[in-house]
Amino acid sequence: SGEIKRFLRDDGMIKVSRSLKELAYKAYLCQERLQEKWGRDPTVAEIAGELGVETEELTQALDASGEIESLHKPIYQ
Amino acid sequence: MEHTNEMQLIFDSRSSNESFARVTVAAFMTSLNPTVEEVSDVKTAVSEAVTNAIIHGYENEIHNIHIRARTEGRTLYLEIEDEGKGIEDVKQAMEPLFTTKPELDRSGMGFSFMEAFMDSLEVMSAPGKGTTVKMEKTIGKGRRLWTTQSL
Amino acid sequence: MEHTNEMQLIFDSRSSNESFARVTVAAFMTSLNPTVEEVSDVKTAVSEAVTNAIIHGYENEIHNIHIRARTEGRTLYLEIEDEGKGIEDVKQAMEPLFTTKPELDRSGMGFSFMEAFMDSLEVMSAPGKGTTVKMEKTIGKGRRLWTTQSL
Ligand SMILES: Nc1ncnc2c1ncn2[C@@H]1O[C@H](COP(=O)(O)OP(=O)(O)O)[C@@H](O)[C@H]1O
Ligand SMILES: Nc1ncnc2c1ncn2[C@@H]1O[C@H](COP(=O)(O)OP(=O)(O)O)[C@@H](O)[C@H]1O
Ligand SMILES: [Mg+2]
Ligand SMILES: [Mg+2]
Repeated sequence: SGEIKRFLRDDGMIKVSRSLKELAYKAYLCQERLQEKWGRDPTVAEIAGELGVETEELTQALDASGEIESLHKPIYQ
Repeated sequence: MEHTNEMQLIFDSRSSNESFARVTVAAFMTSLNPTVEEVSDVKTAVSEAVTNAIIHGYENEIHNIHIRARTEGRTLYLEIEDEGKGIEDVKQAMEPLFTTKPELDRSGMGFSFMEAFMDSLEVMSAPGKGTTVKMEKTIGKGRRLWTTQSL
Repeated sequence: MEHTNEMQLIFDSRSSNESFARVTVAAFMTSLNPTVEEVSDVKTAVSEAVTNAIIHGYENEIHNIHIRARTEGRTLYLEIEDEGKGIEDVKQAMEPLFTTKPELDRSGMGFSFMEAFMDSLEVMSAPGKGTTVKMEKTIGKGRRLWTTQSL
């Protein structure tokens, strides 16, 4: 099934819902890192800048993830 | 940065549109440079108001919900409107734990959440005409010190 | 799943609202469970149409842009409208590489992109009245085999 997954990915057939969840997970890790580094909450735009994505798109991803805390549970099996 | 930016969103009162409404408002407010937490506060308030319009205002019939949003300076102004059932006694409705639908496991805390997560809340309603919820939130309060530092 | 879902978005013709409009449409179409590529196609088409309304329709004055979106079955129907300058010769405007603003480094490929990334494109315009771009895209076409296999 790893084979099929890779093919789907390469073919651009990954579902947007999954891609948004992955982005939300990365954003969560990034937020923790920046918080530690700067001693304050980073803004959504700062996290987006760090991840190289559009702020609005990150906003959508953050919603797809539900509560940010629930991202403690890893999305990757 | 003091210019105003406005948008209006009209959508079907389906519960599946709740997250769509939330994302739209969240995407609209990005120019105010909010933190994840500030966005999440606004999303919670939008969810509660939209859920109320769907469940109480339209009682699950499909009609239009209107959201008007404006940013001015560092403040987000929001209005969420339905043309549904309306509220008899607004003051009572806004009391914590008050609900007219206990059978649906409603907590009666919707208005209390909106009040807690936003800077201001105003509810206008007329029975048989509908309900408009007005909210405001200023973004970056208490961040001023370091903002000045980092610029 | 054959029910229709509708929304309408009205926003200021600022180029800073382009990505807001894109994400709003993307969020609206999530119920169709699109792939990353399908969403990216739609976002490109929305960007091109909204940019045209801002630059050509309103020539950078701030007025309203309307987006109406509907999903029905697996198809997304989109209309993007401005009440701006309008187009004299729609057929010519839609030709690849045709642009009336070469000085702005416009590629003249906006309509060609919309046509390529969506399943259908229709442009209605009247000089002095404004322009409406209608587009459709059916989600999940040609993926049926895969879906069947992997489920
Ligand atoms: N949009 C609305 N239309 C009609 N009634 C409403 C609306 N919003 C709120 N209400 C009334 O106010 C009450 C309190 O609302 P809320 O604090 O959100 O609690 P809950 O939704 O859990 O009942 C509701 O039970 C309902 O009677
Ligand atoms: N919304 C609009 N209002 C007025 N004119 C438009 C609009 N959209 C497109 N046009 C006209 O059609 C031409 C071709 O558009 P397009 O293919 O997007 O190329 P480009 O934007 O690069 O010029 C534009 O140069 C402009 O003259
Ligand atoms: Mg409620
Ligand atoms: Mg163009």
